[in-house]
Amino acid sequence: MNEAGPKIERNACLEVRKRTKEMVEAGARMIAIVALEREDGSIELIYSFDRQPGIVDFRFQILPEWEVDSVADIFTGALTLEREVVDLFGLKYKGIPPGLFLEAGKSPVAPLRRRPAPAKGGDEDG
Amino acid sequence: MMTLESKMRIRSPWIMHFDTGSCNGCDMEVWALLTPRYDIERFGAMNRANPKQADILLITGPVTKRCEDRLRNLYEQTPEPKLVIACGDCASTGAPFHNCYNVNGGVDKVIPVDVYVPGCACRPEVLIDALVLGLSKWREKAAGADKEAEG
Amino acid sequence: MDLLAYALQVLTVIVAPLVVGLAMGMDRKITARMQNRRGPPVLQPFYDVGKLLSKRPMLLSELQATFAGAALLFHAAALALFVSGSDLLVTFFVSGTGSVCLVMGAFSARSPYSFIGGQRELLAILAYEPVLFLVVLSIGMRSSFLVGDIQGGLLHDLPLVLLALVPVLVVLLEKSPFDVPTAHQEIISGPYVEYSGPYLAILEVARWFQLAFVFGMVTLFFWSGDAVISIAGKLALAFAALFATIVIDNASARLTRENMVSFMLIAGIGLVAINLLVLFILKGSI
Amino acid sequence: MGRATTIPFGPQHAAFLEPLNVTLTLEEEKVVGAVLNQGYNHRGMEHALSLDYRKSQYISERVCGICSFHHSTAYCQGLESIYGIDVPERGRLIRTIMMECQRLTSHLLALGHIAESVGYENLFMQCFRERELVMTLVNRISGNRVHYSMNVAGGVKRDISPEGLKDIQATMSRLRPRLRELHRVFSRDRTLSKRTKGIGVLSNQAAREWGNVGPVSRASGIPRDIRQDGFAAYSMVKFSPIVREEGDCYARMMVRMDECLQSMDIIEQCLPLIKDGPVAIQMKGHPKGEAYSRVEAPRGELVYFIRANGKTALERIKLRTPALMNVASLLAMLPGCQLADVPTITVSVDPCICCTDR
Repeated sequence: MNEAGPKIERNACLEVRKRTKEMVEAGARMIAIVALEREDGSIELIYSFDRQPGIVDFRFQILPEWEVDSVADIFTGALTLEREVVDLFGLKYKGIPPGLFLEAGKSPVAPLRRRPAPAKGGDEDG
Repeated sequence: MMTLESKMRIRSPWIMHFDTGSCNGCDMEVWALLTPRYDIERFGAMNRANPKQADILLITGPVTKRCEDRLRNLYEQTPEPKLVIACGDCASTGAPFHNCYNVNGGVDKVIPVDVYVPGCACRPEVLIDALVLGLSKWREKAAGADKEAEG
Repeated sequence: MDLLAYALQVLTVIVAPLVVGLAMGMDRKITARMQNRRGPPVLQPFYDVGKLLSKRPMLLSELQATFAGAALLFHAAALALFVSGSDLLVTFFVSGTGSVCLVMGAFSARSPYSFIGGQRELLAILAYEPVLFLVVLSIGMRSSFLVGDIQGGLLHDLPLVLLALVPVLVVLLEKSPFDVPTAHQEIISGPYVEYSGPYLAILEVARWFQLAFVFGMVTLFFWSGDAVISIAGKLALAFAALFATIVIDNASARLTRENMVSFMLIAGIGLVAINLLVLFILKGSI
Repeated sequence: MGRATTIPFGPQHAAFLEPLNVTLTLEEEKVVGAVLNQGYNHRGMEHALSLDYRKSQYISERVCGICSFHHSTAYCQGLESIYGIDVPERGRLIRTIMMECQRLTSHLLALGHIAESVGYENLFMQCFRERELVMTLVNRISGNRVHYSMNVAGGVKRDISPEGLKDIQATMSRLRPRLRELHRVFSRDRTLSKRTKGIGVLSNQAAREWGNVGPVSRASGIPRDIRQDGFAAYSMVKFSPIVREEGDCYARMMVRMDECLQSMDIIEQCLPLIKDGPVAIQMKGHPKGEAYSRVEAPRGELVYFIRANGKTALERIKLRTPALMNVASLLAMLPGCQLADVPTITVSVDPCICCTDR
């Protein structure tokens, strides 16, 4: 396990489509999108694929307010997986609406985030 | 006073089952009640799956936030006299899920409950026992409601 | 008409639906036994109706209650006409009106499930009423349209017509494969879905009257000079028909609307036609 | 008519055991559009599981009551691979037996559910009658009907006595003729096949795109069964995945029926392999590291991703349940079917909503 994790890169949000495409074309089946919040408040995303005989994945690290490209048109089943991340981590996915699991107004927002997103000066909403 | 009416009432409890976020363990046991080994049709119970025609609501699960309104709605649609049975630990107190962020922690946080059934998952035998207990409570409740109507 | 016969008829109109209620209880018991269960007590349908009457009424619209009452009235009238020995055709049409009232009640509720249930019930009526009509017609042609005048010979001459009544009963008793209008797992209970409490009880009793009329038609097929044998035979025949539907129910899944309509029309009309044709060839007249 | 009506199917509905809402757009009775609304069962299990790794075995069973043992096995396997230890053979065999018992109960539930959804009451009752045999068997072995509580990281905490093994063998011998009879009914009954054959077809291509798993994917001709990877004791037994090509409700139903018979075979193969020995080994220290863990639950591939950082709280635990993928693919099957087929199609993917929503 890499302690430092991948570098926080803006490009990763766009590259995800290319890498998913490579995987799917190689005959892999997406099994999960794991999101987790790291100590520094950035989000690590792990896209796992079943490419026999084992699991392969690619991972990258982003800031929570960045918008990630959706891969639902490359692999249809990814839609639910992405909606799940949107709900549980409050991430933004291009064209993916929230509300798969959480009831607006009643459930906590982004419940799996350890702490509210660190204040980022004035560039965030409001 | 045991009127003919209340005699018939306790012989014909129609149930409606609603899962409000349980792990399915209790739900399976509720279904097992309908099947040959436990067969609650012996007591005249029928699964109507329709709140308007139900007498007894069997509620499983700790009531998730999204189910909350739906449960209240179902309860309101059920005509009086009615009975609510909270099946299993999580429906009674939310126990196994007490640390979860999206649950209300028990059916009684949302609607009044008449009978609590222990067990995780609750066994069918206990459910039958709860049903019978519920029917005797129902008799009292119905008698009370009748008195109210007269008074 | 002397008073005794009159009193007997009134008594029959009251007792017949109760017998049907008992038969429903037996039906549930036998079904349960076939499914390796113990089943409810035989008097269960009466407990259910009694309980429903004691529930607090809840209605979506006034019309619902009106149509429920109308259905009861028409079905009861049909049975009364039948028992008093009047024209079978008139009885048939009055009973049909009662069924249409149920559909209207379903439509008046303004709920999607009830609406679909009403549509399906209408389709079921279109499927079984022609068969029932042909049965009435062949009974009438063979013997008499006046119920009071029908005397024997029907079972012997029209066995396939009696057989054609079995699928009709399957629809009316809401049993698979043709319980399409009330499909529990699809539209919960179709036209009944928005009814509750006393109004559901009214509909249930209306159904008993309707079934009493249809079972009454089954009993017409048996007749004997001896009153005791006659009544015993009639009951046995009705019970055999009920048992047949129970067996069918327990050995089949629910079919679709299209299957129901095509089966009822082809099999029902076919059976009646074959019977009449054979009868015509053998006897030279219908 | 041509006028479209919208009807809500669920969350409380006669055909569904669990709260799933399918909003259907109907033209007459033809389904022209379907929207799935989930989340009625979302409790937040991933959060609860990550609080304390020592208690998570208990909670992992409560994710789903139908495949509870598979969940706890997946969780324990994950921890074991973080610790880097091998479970003793006896423990692995006991896990395999219990998992197959649970597969039997789950598949019989699913089959009964399908029969119920087409109004075949009698068959539903028969399925549940045979299911009770297995339920009482696991009750005798583990003391519980639903949550067996037999798993622990490192093995199992409850051994099966020699009498228990005999009991399993006896139950399997009793069950086999009954399941054969059920198999005969499910495969040959005419009204049932009329309602399931050619209904809700999921093509091989679509199954790959939606990432379907388990019996649903195998009914669409994808020969993938995680048990072949040989977790627990599956490397010690012989079996081959059951695959059908049609991809309709009938195929999904029959795959489950055949898998029931297969499960009994696997159990009977495991029984003579059990030798005396420890059932579990102790683990020391807090876990540190990350692992994927996969098991073949009754509904398909169940994935646990665990990352631990040497504290009692896990850094992240992620569940990808099989039903999540399968339920989503309903959107590919529902449009174009009749209203009457909606319950059958929905039930035929075995929608375990407590797994889907967690």
